[in-house]
Formats: sequence, C-alpha cells, structure tokens
Amino acid sequence: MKISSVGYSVRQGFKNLRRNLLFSLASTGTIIACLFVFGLFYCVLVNFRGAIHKIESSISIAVFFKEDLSEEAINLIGEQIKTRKEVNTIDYISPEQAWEDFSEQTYDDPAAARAAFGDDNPLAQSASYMITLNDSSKQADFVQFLESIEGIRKVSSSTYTADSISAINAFVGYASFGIIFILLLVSIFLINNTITIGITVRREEIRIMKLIGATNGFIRAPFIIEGIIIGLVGSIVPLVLLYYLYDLVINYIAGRFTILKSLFEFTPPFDMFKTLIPITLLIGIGIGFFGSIITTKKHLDI
Amino acid sequence: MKISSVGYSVRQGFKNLRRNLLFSLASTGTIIACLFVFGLFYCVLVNFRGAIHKIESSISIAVFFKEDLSEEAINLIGEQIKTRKEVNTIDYISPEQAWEDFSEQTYDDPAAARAAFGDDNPLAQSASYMITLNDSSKQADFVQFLESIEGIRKVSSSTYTADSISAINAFVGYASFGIIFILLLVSIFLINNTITIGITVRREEIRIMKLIGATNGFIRAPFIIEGIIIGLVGSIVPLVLLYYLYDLVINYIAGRFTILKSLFEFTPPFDMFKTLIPITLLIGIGIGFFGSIITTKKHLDI
Amino acid sequence: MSVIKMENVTMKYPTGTVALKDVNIEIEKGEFVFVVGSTGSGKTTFIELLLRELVPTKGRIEVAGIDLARLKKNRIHKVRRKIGVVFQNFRLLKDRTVYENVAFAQRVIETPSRYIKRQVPAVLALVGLEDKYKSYPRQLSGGEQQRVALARALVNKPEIILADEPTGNLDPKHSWDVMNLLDEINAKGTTVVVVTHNKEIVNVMKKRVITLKKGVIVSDVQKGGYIDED
Amino acid sequence: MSVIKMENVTMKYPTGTVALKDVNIEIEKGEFVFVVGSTGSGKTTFIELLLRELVPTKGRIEVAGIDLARLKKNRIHKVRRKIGVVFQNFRLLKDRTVYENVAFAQRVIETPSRYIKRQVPAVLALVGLEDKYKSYPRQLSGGEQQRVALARALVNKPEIILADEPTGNLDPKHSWDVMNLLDEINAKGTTVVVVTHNKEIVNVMKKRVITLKKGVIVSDVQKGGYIDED
Ligand SMILES: Nc1ncnc2c1ncn2[C@@H]1O[C@H](COP(=O)(O)OP(=O)(O)OP(=O)(O)O)[C@@H](O)[C@H]1O
Ligand SMILES: Nc1ncnc2c1ncn2[C@@H]1O[C@H](COP(=O)(O)OP(=O)(O)OP(=O)(O)O)[C@@H](O)[C@H]1O
Ligand SMILES: [Mg+2]
Ligand SMILES: [Mg+2]
Repeated sequence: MKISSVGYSVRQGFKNLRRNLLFSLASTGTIIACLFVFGLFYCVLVNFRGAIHKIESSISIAVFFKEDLSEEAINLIGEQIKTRKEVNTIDYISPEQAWEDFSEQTYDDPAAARAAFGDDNPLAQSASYMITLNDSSKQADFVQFLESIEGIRKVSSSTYTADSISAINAFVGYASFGIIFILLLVSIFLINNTITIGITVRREEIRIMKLIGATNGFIRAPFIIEGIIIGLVGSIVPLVLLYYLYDLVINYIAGRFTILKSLFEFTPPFDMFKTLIPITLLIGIGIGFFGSIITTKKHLDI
Repeated sequence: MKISSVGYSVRQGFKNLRRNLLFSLASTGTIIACLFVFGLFYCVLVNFRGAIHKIESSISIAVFFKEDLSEEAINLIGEQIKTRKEVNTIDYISPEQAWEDFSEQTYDDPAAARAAFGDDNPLAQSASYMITLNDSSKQADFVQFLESIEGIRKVSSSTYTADSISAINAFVGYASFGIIFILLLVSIFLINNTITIGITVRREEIRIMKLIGATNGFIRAPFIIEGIIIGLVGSIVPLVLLYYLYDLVINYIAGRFTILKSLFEFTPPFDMFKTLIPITLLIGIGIGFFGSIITTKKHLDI
Repeated sequence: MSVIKMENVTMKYPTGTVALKDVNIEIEKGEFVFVVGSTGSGKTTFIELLLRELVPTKGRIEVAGIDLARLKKNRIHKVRRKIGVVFQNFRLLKDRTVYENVAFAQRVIETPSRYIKRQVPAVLALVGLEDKYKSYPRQLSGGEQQRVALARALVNKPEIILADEPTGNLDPKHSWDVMNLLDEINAKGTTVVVVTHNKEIVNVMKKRVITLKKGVIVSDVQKGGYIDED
Repeated sequence: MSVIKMENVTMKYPTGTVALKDVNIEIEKGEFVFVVGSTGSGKTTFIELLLRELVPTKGRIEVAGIDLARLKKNRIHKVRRKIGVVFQNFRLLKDRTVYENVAFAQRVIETPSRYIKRQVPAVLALVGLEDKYKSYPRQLSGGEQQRVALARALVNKPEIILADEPTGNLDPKHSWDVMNLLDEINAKGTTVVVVTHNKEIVNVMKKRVITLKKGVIVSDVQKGGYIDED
C-alpha cells in the first residue's frame, strides 16, 4: 500500500466514525460501559483482597517459654524466629505486661488486682512472643517449627482462625478470578457484538467496494483504524472515570468512616492503576482491532 | 385494532426475530450478558452482607458482677437483659469456667496451673454474662443500659470492634447499593443500545410501511412483541444459568472449604431467587418493552 | 371534482435546491395524466409531496379533498390509504417475500385474511409474477421488482395511483402491458398519474401530459405528446 | 483477440431458477455490444458473472484473458479493475458524496491525489453533474444517481465498460447523451457492453445485438436491431 493510501485509510477511519455516528457512539458506549464495570470490580476485588491480607497478617501466635528460661535464651529464640521469612512481626510480651493486660481486662482498677494477689504476679511464667505471619496458610508448618525449638514450653495459636482466614483467602482468590474472568468474557462478547453489528450493516458498502476492485486490505484498513479509535476512546474514558471515582471514594470513606482506615488500607491509586491501565487499554484496543479484522473478514469474501 | 391484526402482530413479532437474526441474537445476547452479570453481583453482595451480619452478631460483650452478688441476683440481671430486643444471645460463664479457659490458654496442662495456684481460683470474682447483639451499631446504647443496672461491676466490650463492624456494614451497604445501581444503569444503557441499533437499521422498512398507509400502532406492535420476547428470553436464560451456577458454587464451597461453612452461611437459593427473579424479569421485559416503544417512536414520525 | 390539487406549491430542499416552483395543478377524478420532464426536473418530488412524505415550503396541497397541511400526523394514513404508489426505486420490504410485500398493503388496511389469500395471487398473476411469489426482492431481476411494486400499488384498488417511472426497468412489451393495465384500471374510474421517460408510450396513448422543466410546469395539454428538450 | 469469452455457461440460482443456459459468447476487444431481452431473461446475471460477483454453475468465463475460475480470491480485484460497471440499481456508497463516490474508484487503484482532484470533476462534468458533487446519493433524483454510477464506471478509463440499463431513469435526450458518450469512448478502443430496453437506441445505433430469452441466446447479430417478443 502506498503512503497516500495509508493517509487515506486513516482519514477514512475517522470519517467512518462520523458517517456512522450511531454505531460509533453505540460501540464506544459499549466499550466504555464494559471496561468501566470491569475496572470497577477490579478495584473492588483488589481492595477486598488487601483487606483480607491485612486481617491475615494480624492473627497472632503466642509463644511461651520453659520455666526460668534466661532472658538471653529468650532473645536467642527471638533471633531464630526472625530468620523465618513467613514472619511478619514479632513482639516480646514481658510477664509484667501480661499481668497488667489481664488484670486490666478482668478488674476495673489496679487496686483491686493488687488486693487479690498482692504484688505477686500470678503470670510470672507468662513471658511470651506475639508473632504474626504474612500468610496464614503457613501457620501449621510454622507452629511445628516453633514447637521443635528447645526452651519453648507452649505455642498458643488458633488453628481455627488461621485455617478460616486461609480458606477465605483461597475462596476470595478463586471467586475474584472467576468474576474477573466472567466480566472479561462478557465485555468481549458485548463489545464484539456491537462491532459486528456496526460492520454488518455496512456489508453492502463493503460488497460495492469489492466489486469496484478494492483489495481486502484497502477496505479493511479504515475499519481497523476505526476499531482502534473506538477501542482507544472506549478504554481511556472509563480509566479516567475510574481514576476520579476511586479517588473520590477513598477520600469519602476516609472522611465518613474514619474507623475503617485503621482496619483497612486502600490500595493506593498509583498501584491500582499501574496494572489496570495496561489491562484496560489492551482489552479495549485489542477488541477494537481484532473485532474489526474478524468481522470484516466475513464480508470480504466476495 | 382488529383481532386478526393482533394475531398478525404477534406472528410478525416472532417472524421479525428470525428475519433479523443477527440483531435478535445480539440483543438477546446483550440482555443475557447484562442480567447475568447483574444477577451474579446481586448474589455475591447478598451473601457478603450476610457474612458481615454473621460476624456482627458474634461480637460479644462481657458483663462482670459486683463482688459476692448472689446467684439469684445474677439470674435476675440476666432476665432483665434478655428483655432487650437487640440481644442476640446471652451465656452465663461461671468463675470455674473462666479459670479453666484461662489456665488452659496460659499453661499447658491443668497440673501446672494447680501447681501455681493450688485449688484457689484467682478468678473467683469472674462470673460473667457473654452477650452478643444482632446490630453492632446499637452497642454503645446497650452498654450504657448495662452500666445502669445495679449489681454490675464492669462491662467489658470492644467499642473499637463494634464500631469497626458497624462502619464496615454501613460501607458495604453503600457500596452494594452503588454497585448494583451502576450495574443497572450500565445494563439498561447496553440493552437499549442494541435495541436502538436493531430498530434503527430497519428505519427504511418502517418508512416504507408508513408510506403504504400503516398506522403507528400497526408498525409498532410487532416491534414491541419482539422486544418483549427478547426481554423475556434475555431474563430467563441468565436466571436459569445463575440458579445452577449458584447451586454449583454453594456445593463446591461446602465441599472444598468445609471450614467456611461454620463462619459463613450461604443465603439459600430460594431466598436469593425469590427477589432476584422478579427484579430480573422486570428489567428484561421492561427494557424490551419500553426500549422498542421509545426507539420506534423516533422513526415513526414521517 | 378534483382529487389532486396543488396551489402555488414550492419545494426547496434543505440543500438549497428548488425542486418545484410555484406549481399549480388540478387533476380531476378519473383522469389519466402523464408527468414528464428531464431528469432532475422535480417529478419524484411531486409524487412525494402528494404522499406527504415531503412537506412543501410554500403552497397548498389537497388530495382526495383533504388539505395535507391541516392533516394531523396521526391521520396521514387516511390519505395514504387512498393512494397506490409505485416508487421509482421500488421500496420493497427486503426481508419479506413477494407475496408478503403485496399482502402487507392489505394487512395495513386490515383486510380479512381470506380476502388477502384470494387477492394477492390474483394481482401477482396480473403483473405476470405468479411463479415468483416466494422470492425475496434481492432474488428478483430489476423488472420483476418493479412489477412487485406495481402489484402492491394495485392490490387495494385505491382511488388514486401514482406511478413513478413504472417501466424504467421493463422491456417494450412489458412496458406496454403495464400501461394497458393502468389504462384499464383508469377506465374503471381510478385516477392515474404516471411519471415516465417513455416517449413512445406518451405519444401513442394521447393522454393529458404535464411537462416539468427545472421545477416549473412548462406545458399541460390534453391528448398531448412528449416534448423533447431543445 | 476476445476480451470477454463465455463457454457453455450455465447459471442456476440456489432457488432453482436457471438464469443462463449454455451461453457461448465471444466479445472482441473494442467492440460495442448491446445485450437485450425481456425482463428476467438473464442480462444482469450475465454482467454479474463477468464481474465474478457470481460463479457459474457450469462453464468457463474469461475476462481480459484471465480465466475467472482459476483466479484466486485475493486476485479478483485484478480483473475488476479492468472493468467499469454501471449497476442496474446504481450501488452507490450511500454515506459518501457524489465526489467521494467517483473518487473512490480512483483511490482503489491508488491514483495519486493530484490526479483525482483533476479527473473527478472532469468526469462529473462529462455526465452533467458538476454542480451536484457535494450531494449524497439520497439527495439526488433517479437519473442523477444513474449518472453518478456512470461517472464512477468511466473515471478510471477501464478496458471494458459494462453498463446494465444505464438509461433506465433518463429522459430521451439524456439517454442519447449517455449513449453517444459510450460510443465515443468505444471509438477510442474501450470494449463496451450495454444492457438496455431502449428499442429506439438499439435500432438507431446499429451495433452488435445479443438477444437473450429465458437465459438462452436467441440471436446475435452485427448491426442488429431490437427484436420484439412475440
Ligand atoms: N432529498 C433531497 N435533498 C436535496 N435535493 C434533492 C433531494 N431529492 C431531490 N433533490 C433534488 O431536487 C431536484 C428534483 O429531484 P427529483 O427527484 O424530483 O427529480 P425527478 O424529476 O424525479 O428526476 P428523475 O427523472 O431523474 O428521477 C434534483 O435536482 C435533485 O437533485
Ligand atoms: N439472487 C437470485 N436468486 C434467485 N434467483 C435470481 C436471483 N437473481 C436473479 N434471479 C432470477 O434469475 C432470472 C434472471 O435475472 P436477471 O436479473 O439476470 O434478469 P434481467 O435480464 O437482468 O432482467 P431485468 O431486465 O428485469 O433486469 C430472473 O428470473 C430472476 O428472478
Ligand atoms: Mg425521479
Ligand atoms: Mg437486470
């Protein structure tokens, strides 16, 4: 194809958009709507998984030591635990701290506790490490590791909670994947639908062009350009919408539900969009491109 | 319109579906896809809210009594608490139970605990009621009520947890509403899109009919019938799909993630579909009906 | 009594083209009129105005005693049902068979099915298409499509027949068949207006001939002939 | 040297209609041929076969020395570019102006823009449509559309011109203008095949006349005349 024909194709692509305004708007609208919904759920699911991960990493395992274990030995155990890469945080709870926490929860004022036990600390043996992991499904292995360490008397962990969280985590993972996949399929189906219709109603035009002696490439080029433009506009618009909406929602929630902020951190817009932008552009432009290629092919066989 | 014309319109409506197979399939496909996604999220959100409600109703408030309060007085207080309608469950924890729970958590075997304290129960004063509410946002009021009761020494509740849950609850409520609303808008937009295109490509046909002397009603009737059929098929198909999918997922999860079952109860299919079916049919048939009325109107003005 | 009446009708298209200019025409009930004129002289515009597919920029049009300007939109079908039209480009419903295309005109006026089943084949036989009734327009030759359009115009036995170039795709023999058919129908009292370029037919039939030139009536004679452009 | 050659060509449509039956035709380079015949006799089918819009059920077709049956699908444009066609139903691109419709034929063969800008107005002037170049097909009269179709067929100065009823919507004067134009072009060496129902023109021009009847060639005479059906 000559350079002048390339220019012609590009100009025709743009002109076609205006000539078939109804279809251009319909196709673009469809892509925008689909990718908007797709992006919306992508954001929701990413945040949801983030929240679960946050909960996951706050489940703690308490490690108690053999009687009269020296502080040095305890420190050593701490160092040993820290080397494991599934460890998220590790905190030392002294017996004093433990007793204070307990009596505070059980008695109203320190005086009452002191009245009951004097200055004896009934939890003198209760120094512990509180450990959180970054993957609750590794808890069972990790507990086994802890129990094998010399000097540890008891490992207190809630298998139930950890198992629940890791089940929830796996479940949400599958579900997110399933939902994103379904949304993707539906988007592709719908977008392809409108593009097919848009080109099919022009089949008589395509037929005429072929009869006049146009090559397939010549007829197709403007349709492909058109498809790419529709795909491009159709992916940029929802991205912009989503960006502002996401910002708005984050700020709204930060203001309205202050308490959530500590429970739950929104994935920052940058992290979110650095994956969402390429995915969305790929889908939009990809469908615009391949959709027009495939659909024109059907009508070019004359 | 005569009876014979009504019959004619209905027959034409069905025939049009075949004549414009591409558009019929595209429109039906669009409705199916949209309502499927809509229904999918409806199911997800309903279950999600159910799960949160379950968590909400498991947050407990502990009520401790004044020293040496008689068992009778404690029972009386229990009766008084039970009259409040926000109360979900109430359980009595005896001092023995409390000590056993505690020592089990702190020491490895009962012997060690007995060694430390003998048969003395250091938590002799720790009889309590564990109360769960069915609405965490009412906790603050309820705690105030408890504190006003004579004979109660201490009410131990996590304002933080309750507030968090009720914030999450409110947030999820808004978000669900927002998402369902957006999905609804997008569905209506997309479905209307294809119906508009489907009818617009037939504008020349409509014009010819008018020039031959057909009344608007005569031209419109088959389009409306067509719209209703498309809407009907387009809502029944996703409902059936969703029904089987929902059943499948529930059973799969029950088998795969047994642990989730105790955390989380799926909304039973019957409850789910008794609202989803009318909503979906209403949207599908509604858009089919009004979409064809509105779109034909545009082209009938000749 | 005149069934068609135009008073000072001007039709200017949005593009600026003046297709008809100060046209005054009166056609009596039962007349047979040829409308002739060079290509682009406004003949089709004339037909479309009578059908109220177009609304004139100026002037008054009366069809079958009804003032088209005063007609409410939802009453237009009343006028159209009195008219049978053969469009220059046929305007057949492309997703329906020949039979259904013709039957459609009858369904529109709510003819009982038993009449439709009798009359449609009869009129298709009249235009020589009885064996093509199952075909779709795209499966017909140009002349065949034109005759389907004619059949559709005739089937309701309308008061007025407007035929825009009804023999443009027909060979001389078939053209004469169509003209003789229209003449017969006219003899039974139907008003017939035929737009044509067929010089021979106009000259032989000796009917009233209205000649348009660039949107202006340049001649209107009884028992006239085709006036060649200079 | 024959530019068009049909050997035992039969065309049976999927509906069962046999539109052409054992047709043998040879048209020499530079000839001017009329193809006539009653409506539905297979003339348009004949044109569509030469364009390879249709593939014959039987027989061999050669256009400009190329055997159409042997032609690969992605090579068809090679033949089509040698042919300028006026379709019976015009087949204009309805979303493009008159100018763009004609220019399109040139863009297809990658004519440089500067030639297009010169040649399109020239050919539009030739068919008398210089002042309608901005109009869309739907804004034109029947005869005007037909002349746009003619302009599009001529603009590339093709080896062969196939014109299917190119005067069906034209008045006698314009019909003669078109025929004289085709005659002139033919005089410069282009092969011209005209399908027509215009008896007068066929009789006056004294060219080769091929007459079809129900898909069969019933006569093929040099300097012939229009044979009326009995
Ligand atoms: N929709 C339109 N918009 C703008 N101009 C139009 C439109 N329709 C027709 N015209 C112009 O109005 C003039 C008259 O057109 P009309 O179709 O009435 O001619 P006609 O006498 O029927 O010609 P023909 O014999 O070629 O069919 C022409 O110049 C044509 O270009
Ligand atoms: N696509 C098609 N499918 C089935 N039959 C067809 C098709 N096209 C044409 N025919 C039939 O083939 C026969 C020849 O048609 P063709 O169009 O070649 O006639 P024609 O000589 O061009 O007639 P006209 O002068 O009326 O244009 C006709 O009987 C027609 O009904
Ligand atoms: Mg006209
Ligand atoms: Mg033909």
